[in-house]
Amino acid sequence: MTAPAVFEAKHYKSELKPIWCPGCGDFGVLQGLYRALSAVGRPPHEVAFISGIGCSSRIPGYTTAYGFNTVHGRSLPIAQGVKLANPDLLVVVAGGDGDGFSIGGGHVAHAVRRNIDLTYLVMDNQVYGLTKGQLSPTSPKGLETVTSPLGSLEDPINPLLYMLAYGAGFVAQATPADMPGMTALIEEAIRYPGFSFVNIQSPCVTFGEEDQQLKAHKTKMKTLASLKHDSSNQLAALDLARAYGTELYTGVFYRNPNPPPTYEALVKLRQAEQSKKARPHHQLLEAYLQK
Amino acid sequence: MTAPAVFEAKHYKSELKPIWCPGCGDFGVLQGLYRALSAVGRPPHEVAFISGIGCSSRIPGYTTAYGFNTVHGRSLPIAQGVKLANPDLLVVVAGGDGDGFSIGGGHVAHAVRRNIDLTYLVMDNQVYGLTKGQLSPTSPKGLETVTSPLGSLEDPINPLLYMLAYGAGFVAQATPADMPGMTALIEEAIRYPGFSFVNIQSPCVTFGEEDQQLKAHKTKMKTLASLKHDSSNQLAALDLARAYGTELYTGVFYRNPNPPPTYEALVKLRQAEQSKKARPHHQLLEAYLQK
Amino acid sequence: MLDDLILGMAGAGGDGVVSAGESLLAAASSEGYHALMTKSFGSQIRGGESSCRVRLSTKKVLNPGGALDVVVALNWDDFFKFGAELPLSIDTIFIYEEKAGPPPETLKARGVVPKELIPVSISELTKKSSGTEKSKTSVVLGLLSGWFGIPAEAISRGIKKKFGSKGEGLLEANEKALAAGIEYAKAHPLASPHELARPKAAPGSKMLCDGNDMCAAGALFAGVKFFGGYPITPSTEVMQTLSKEIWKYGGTVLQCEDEIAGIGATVGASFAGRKSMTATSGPGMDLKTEILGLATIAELPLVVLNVQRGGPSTGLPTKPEQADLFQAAFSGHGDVLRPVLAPTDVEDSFKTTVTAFNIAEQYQTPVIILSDQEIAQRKEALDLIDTTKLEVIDRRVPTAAELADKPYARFALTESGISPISHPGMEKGTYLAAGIEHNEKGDPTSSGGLHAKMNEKRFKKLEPLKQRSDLFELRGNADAKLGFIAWGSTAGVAREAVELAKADGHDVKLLIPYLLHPIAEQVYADFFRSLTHGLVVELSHQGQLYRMLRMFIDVPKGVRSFARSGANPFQPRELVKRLIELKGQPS
Amino acid sequence: MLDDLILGMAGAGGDGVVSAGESLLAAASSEGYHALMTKSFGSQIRGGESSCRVRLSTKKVLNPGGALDVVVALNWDDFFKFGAELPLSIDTIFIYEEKAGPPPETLKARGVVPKELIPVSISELTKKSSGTEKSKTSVVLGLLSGWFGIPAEAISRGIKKKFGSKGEGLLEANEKALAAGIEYAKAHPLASPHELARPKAAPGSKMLCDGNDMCAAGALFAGVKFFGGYPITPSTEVMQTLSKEIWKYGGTVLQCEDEIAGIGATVGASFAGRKSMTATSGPGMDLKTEILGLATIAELPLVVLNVQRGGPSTGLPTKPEQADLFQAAFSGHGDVLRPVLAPTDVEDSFKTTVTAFNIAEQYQTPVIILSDQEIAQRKEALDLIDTTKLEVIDRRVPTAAELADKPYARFALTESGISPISHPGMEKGTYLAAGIEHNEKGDPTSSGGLHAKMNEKRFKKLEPLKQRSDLFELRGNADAKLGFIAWGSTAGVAREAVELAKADGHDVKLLIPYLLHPIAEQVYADFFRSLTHGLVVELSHQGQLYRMLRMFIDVPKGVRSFARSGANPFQPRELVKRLIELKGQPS
Ligand SMILES: Cc1ncc(C[n+]2csc(CCOP(=O)(O)OP(=O)(O)O)c2C)c(N)n1
Ligand SMILES: Cc1ncc(C[n+]2csc(CCOP(=O)(O)OP(=O)(O)O)c2C)c(N)n1
Ligand code: SF4
Ligand code: SF4
Ligand SMILES: [Mg+2]
Ligand SMILES: [Mg+2]
Repeated sequence: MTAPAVFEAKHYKSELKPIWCPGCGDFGVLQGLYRALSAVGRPPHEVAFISGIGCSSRIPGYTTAYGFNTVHGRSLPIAQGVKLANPDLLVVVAGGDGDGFSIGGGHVAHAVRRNIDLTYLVMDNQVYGLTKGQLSPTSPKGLETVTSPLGSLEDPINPLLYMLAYGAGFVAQATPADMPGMTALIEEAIRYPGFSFVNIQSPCVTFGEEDQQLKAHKTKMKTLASLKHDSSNQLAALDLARAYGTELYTGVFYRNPNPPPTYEALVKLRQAEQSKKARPHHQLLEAYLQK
Repeated sequence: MTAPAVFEAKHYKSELKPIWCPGCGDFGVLQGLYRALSAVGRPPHEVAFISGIGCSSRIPGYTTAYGFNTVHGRSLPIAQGVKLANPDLLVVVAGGDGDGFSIGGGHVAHAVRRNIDLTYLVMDNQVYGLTKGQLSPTSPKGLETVTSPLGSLEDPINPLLYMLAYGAGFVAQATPADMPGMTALIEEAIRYPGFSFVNIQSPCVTFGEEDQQLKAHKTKMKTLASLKHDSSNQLAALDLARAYGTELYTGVFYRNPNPPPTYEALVKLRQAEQSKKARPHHQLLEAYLQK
Repeated sequence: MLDDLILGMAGAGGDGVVSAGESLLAAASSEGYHALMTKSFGSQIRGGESSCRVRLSTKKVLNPGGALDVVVALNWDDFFKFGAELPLSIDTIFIYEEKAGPPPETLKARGVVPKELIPVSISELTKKSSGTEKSKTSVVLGLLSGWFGIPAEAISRGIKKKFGSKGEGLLEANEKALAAGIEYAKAHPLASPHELARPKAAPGSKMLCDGNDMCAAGALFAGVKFFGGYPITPSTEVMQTLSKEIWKYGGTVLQCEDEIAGIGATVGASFAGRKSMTATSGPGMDLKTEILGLATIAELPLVVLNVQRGGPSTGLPTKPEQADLFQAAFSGHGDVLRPVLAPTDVEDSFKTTVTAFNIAEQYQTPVIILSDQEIAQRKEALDLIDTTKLEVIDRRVPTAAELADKPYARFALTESGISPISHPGMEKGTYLAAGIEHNEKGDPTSSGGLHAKMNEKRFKKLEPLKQRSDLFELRGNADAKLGFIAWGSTAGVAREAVELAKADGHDVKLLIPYLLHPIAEQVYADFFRSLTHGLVVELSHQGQLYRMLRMFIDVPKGVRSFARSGANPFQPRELVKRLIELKGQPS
Repeated sequence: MLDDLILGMAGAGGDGVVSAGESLLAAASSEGYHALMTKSFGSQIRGGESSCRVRLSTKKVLNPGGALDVVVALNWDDFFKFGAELPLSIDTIFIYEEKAGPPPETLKARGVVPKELIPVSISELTKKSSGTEKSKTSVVLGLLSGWFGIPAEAISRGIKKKFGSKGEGLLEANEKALAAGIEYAKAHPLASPHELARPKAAPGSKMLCDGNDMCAAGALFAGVKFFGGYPITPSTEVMQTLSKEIWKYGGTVLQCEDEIAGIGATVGASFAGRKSMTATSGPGMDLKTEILGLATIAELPLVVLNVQRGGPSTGLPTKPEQADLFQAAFSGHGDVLRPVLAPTDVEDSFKTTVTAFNIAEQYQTPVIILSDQEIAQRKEALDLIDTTKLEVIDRRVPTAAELADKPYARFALTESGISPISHPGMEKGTYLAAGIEHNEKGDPTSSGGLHAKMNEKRFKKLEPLKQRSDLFELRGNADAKLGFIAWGSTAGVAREAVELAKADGHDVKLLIPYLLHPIAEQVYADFFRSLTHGLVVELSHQGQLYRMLRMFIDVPKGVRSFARSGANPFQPRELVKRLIELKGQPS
């Protein structure tokens, strides 16, 4: 059996049955991802799909790609190692708002500034799903959860604004309530030659708030296109991003119109240049001989 | 001997002799800090001074305050514990660009969004001083250091932009090249009722670049006042902050004109309200009795 | 008449078997029975299969028990997903939904021939009696009441409490369903009667709680003022409880961005003079390692609760294991002696937590509590714990006179190794705390000589712990030639094993350490003295306590490790069997 | 004529004593001497006091040596700051700057009566001969050449290399200063001549390198393609070297934001099929704990170098200690068996690193290398290491045929416990790697049964390591009744102790483990067989290897721990003394 020349969405679907709650937003994200991958067309074995821990982080197992369901919060550093070790791979990173912005928050700025060609999908549900409903860093202030029975006392973070402040070249937001829109954004993010980020509002039906469910999304969402937003304007993007938590904008906030070379491209140049200086294997140590 | 009613700068100076290189910018920061503390006037034993690890993080030991020279990158979480445990203390946090933005980078957004009344001073010298001259997250792209002998391949972070994106209520930049200016900014930061941040360009004379020394600062620096910047305008602050690494602006980028209540203020309210429900010590377990 | 009954139930997500188990627990315990319940869920986040086990007894319940006496299966697929968690024997009675058909052949393949198969058309009975299918579990409770003698009034009281507020209709439906179940049972008596004997204790109000509840309560009792943590199964409930309660007592909970920040904030609060705590599980413990070392060298009191789950890495997040002992004792670089305690059940989770705070404060050290998923999440009906004799120890703060006397030396090299500790806010008490090695004052040093002295101090101050025989439980005849050592949730199994052995005519003793580290050499040596054969029983592949004992004590040849990986609890019977087998071997 | 000479120098920051030491090392070794140098700095970042020790010998140098034969002090304040690092004896000759005056009285208080006090007006001599004070160290080198017979031509060659490019004037000044020093020495002969014997080896080019150099070189030799790390003393030089070199061989270094990211990226690169490594020291090891566990359960090859410094916490960041063995072996939750190796000197840092990669790749496991500050940063003059016989092992990847055959089971339960490992890019090799427990395919499981099997697999695959007697060094008579066990930098001290003991007529053997974990039980048992008395020598308060041996082997009563805190290296003499004392006691 040879691999099909064209990969359809179903070729990215594995046999493992998702353990998500019926109705979880992540089902939609998974569908959109299958489609986006098929649109991009890389064979599954050339895709490395890296995640942390959380309901959303289960996603690699549901694809036929190489998957690595790592530890909580460390998907980005691990993915960077994968990509630098083999820049020919398509590397997708995914996880939740807790995984990415709480315990993993320290890695984001550095992944962004290195500009390694990764696509980072966050399934932002404003709650900790897997551990059953605690506060997440995107939970609105005052929210009552099992860890904030009297209401949270702190402001949420703003992932869109952060990513822009970090200098990310591609920043978008999507919801599975708009499947074609989300699919197109994931595809565009994958195709962007550099670090790209899509914040996906993926509702938690079990622990999430009423107004953050798919139904609410459908009425609430506004496409940035409809606002005539110019996605090459970083300052305008910063301004719009400030509405995170109030407005549900979908689409591309910012796309660097002149993507700089990726980190791995610079690495390749350096390797090519330096390889001339390589010593034969058994003469490595001669470098230390007294001159 | 009773404590002096008025605390002069010298009362904050300890007997420990700084181990910094002669000419290190941190000497100036320390002087400015003594003066700012004396202007604020809290007795040393009511000040808790928390730092991480690095040349700059040695600073608490040189004061007569309670000092905690913790581990690399964790000064902010530790300081939050100190302040929440005893909100009556004046808590100052200090450290380097590596300590705060590299290994400790994941804690910053959360310290900011909680809005605990801490003053965070970063001695930004664009290099790892204590470990002898490696790349720091604020090192300019292309910089040659011992860990980037062929030039760094990544963009620096922008601490001013981050802090603003994180929603900090007080964001300023200073240099010991302007001692009165820096001292006044530290004092203002301490007095700000909430999380405040001062990025201090504190040159490393041993491993730093020529154009980042005090002499260069003197010619390069522009006060935000001279630019007629309105420090209550967050968007203008974001815009100006984008020049980090190019321009040396000093002064207050942003000061929230309406500081919200601090986290610890909310905690106090909650404690007062809930204390009514306290059970007597030996009846604690009755809460679990079957009803 | 039985003194002990172990029930297991399994069903789909919506079936409510866990809630039925809770009702049973509450009802039985209010009647004076001792009771214990564990629950288990499939990997699905919601709507997946669920199960529970309830053990009812006229005597104190020591552990969840072995093979089930009675099974209630609402469908077989879900039932069999639980495998080892719902163990069967040839004595198990099967009650099952008739629609589901008889148990599949696989049962026979496993060597289980059900003692009695009792199909009941539960759904139909429910619909007929109550007009809805929703009160299925009340029928089940009725059946159990009828067949096993669990007082119906108590169950009925529970139903009233549960559904009373949810509207007349629902309450009535459930009461009818309960009655129908009881009636059915009466009309179809069991071939082999299994009625529970009347409880020995009088009916009355019991504490219904799990181990995590008792750790949280213990912390409050000890005076915790700060908790910094990050959610992780199976410890999160401790943070959740404190998030509700701590404010009442002038404290704060901070949900931190990660476990490092969690212990960081906790250390900060301790530095500021307050009793503080964090709780987590294995992966979180890993992350806390660096700051644990900071607390050791800065000599700051701190309680760290690790509710163990299966490892390594993410491992088996919802299952118990006892494989974090090496980590508790030996993680972190440098020479460190860090006290480690372990409760063995729900009740002593309370006292162990108080002890942990006492040791932390008295000796200015981080203390690790090793609980595990089973203890932490199993629910028990307990008599109210008498706290009036429990001591609470606070750290030794320098007096104003001491501070006035001479310059304060935070790390003074005292006889005991303990130096009075000041905190911010205390006049004349200022000092520099640090992770770097220091002299007596706290100033940084790179001197090997001072380092050696400070290492000695930090070890010496904990020496008295090795004499704490009160942190051990000895059962059985002190001169017995056979013995067990067991800790944590396994201790409850060993307690029952000792009784079984006795009933079988074997003289077996048992040593249960609540203090796992430092190793109290003398206590073990005394225990070993009479032994020819013994087993150190642990739920871990390596048998970590056994290895640790060897490090510090000469363990007799006849004392062996009996260890296996987690999520597969020991049974009292097998402990006895293994020990008697061992006895046959030369020691 | 001496076979061995130990020199110590100390001065202020600008004095250049370290650079002088390096010149001496280079000069002597190019003449055929064996040579070793350590350096030490005050706590000040720059401009503080600095010192070095140089040991020159006609035989292989095994360690930095004990008390100094010769001291060169440019001022006494700085000199005495180094305390134990520049140990003195009654045989020490003191050369010092005349201006500084005679050594202070404190010396006598320490019981040291200098053998010979030689004030030299070094600054004046310098100014007079060269016209500047900058060439002070060349005068010192001249003095040492004149008095101790270190060939002047070699020093002069070194001076040419060093100053040749810095302009005529400087070169000339230094040459004049050198000549003046030599002349002065000739004109003022020592009371007790201390001339070095001519070297036995022919002059020639040696490798000048330290342990960190050799770890980096070993990694390159083994084929490292990815290094992810974060700076920390005393390991940073490994990253620094690779940052220069790795690109030549198609690899990448990533300076990460912290140690977690460092090991994270490294694990990622390994998952992607490349040989990868990270390096750090104690605090960084703590942070890497969680992801080490991930690598264990996901069975990913990985080399982690820990250059030990004094702990706990920040501890003594620039001093050696051997107190991270417990951490290396036991940190992390769950049941884990993680191989630990330790080099004993600069030369075998190279081979040990290659071995670490081989074990990591062959057994699909993280491997820890425990170096320490002394080995890592001491400079040695070595003969070129012959690498032609060194094997390099790559991981076992499934063949295309194997993958075509049947669905790929990444974690197949094989006889050896090793399952062929694919990586992204390989067709039909896709699988899910995870930190969660899994079945043979890699799918998540919460089954206790599978967990037990996988634990067994992960332990079983490493069993063959226990047979690796090639990872031990045995010195001395195999039947000796007395013996040492020593590892890491302490091994070099023990090697010399064995020789000293022999010279004293004692029959003493020595076992040096390069493999510290798993404990190779048979190797130790064989070693113990003939022993009546022995010492396990370690630079740590607890004596961690001794305790670990007890865990797995019955250590004879006569074998004791000889352990003390770091930053205070053992001396060969004291090892012999202690062993002989022990011999007097009943075993
Ligand atoms: C080190 C560590 N800390 C904590 C956990 C427990 N944990 C698992 S997932 C999770 C948070 C999940 O939230 P999120 O990332 O938002 O994902 P979601 O489940 O909402 O998709 C937590 C706290 C863990 N597995 N590891
Ligand atoms: C966990 C850990 N990692 C690494 C180090 C080593 N280290 C100490 S300070 C430092 C960086 C110092 O840079 P910065 O924070 O900018 O402070 P500076 O010295 O420049 O003032 C590093 C990498 C450490 N002490 N602990
Ligand atoms: S808990 Fe929430 S996020 Fe997790 S599977 Fe269920 S719905 Fe989805
Ligand atoms: S190394 Fe740089 S930062 Fe450190 S003390 Fe010296 S000048 Fe200051
Ligand atoms: Mg979430
Ligand atoms: Mg810096």
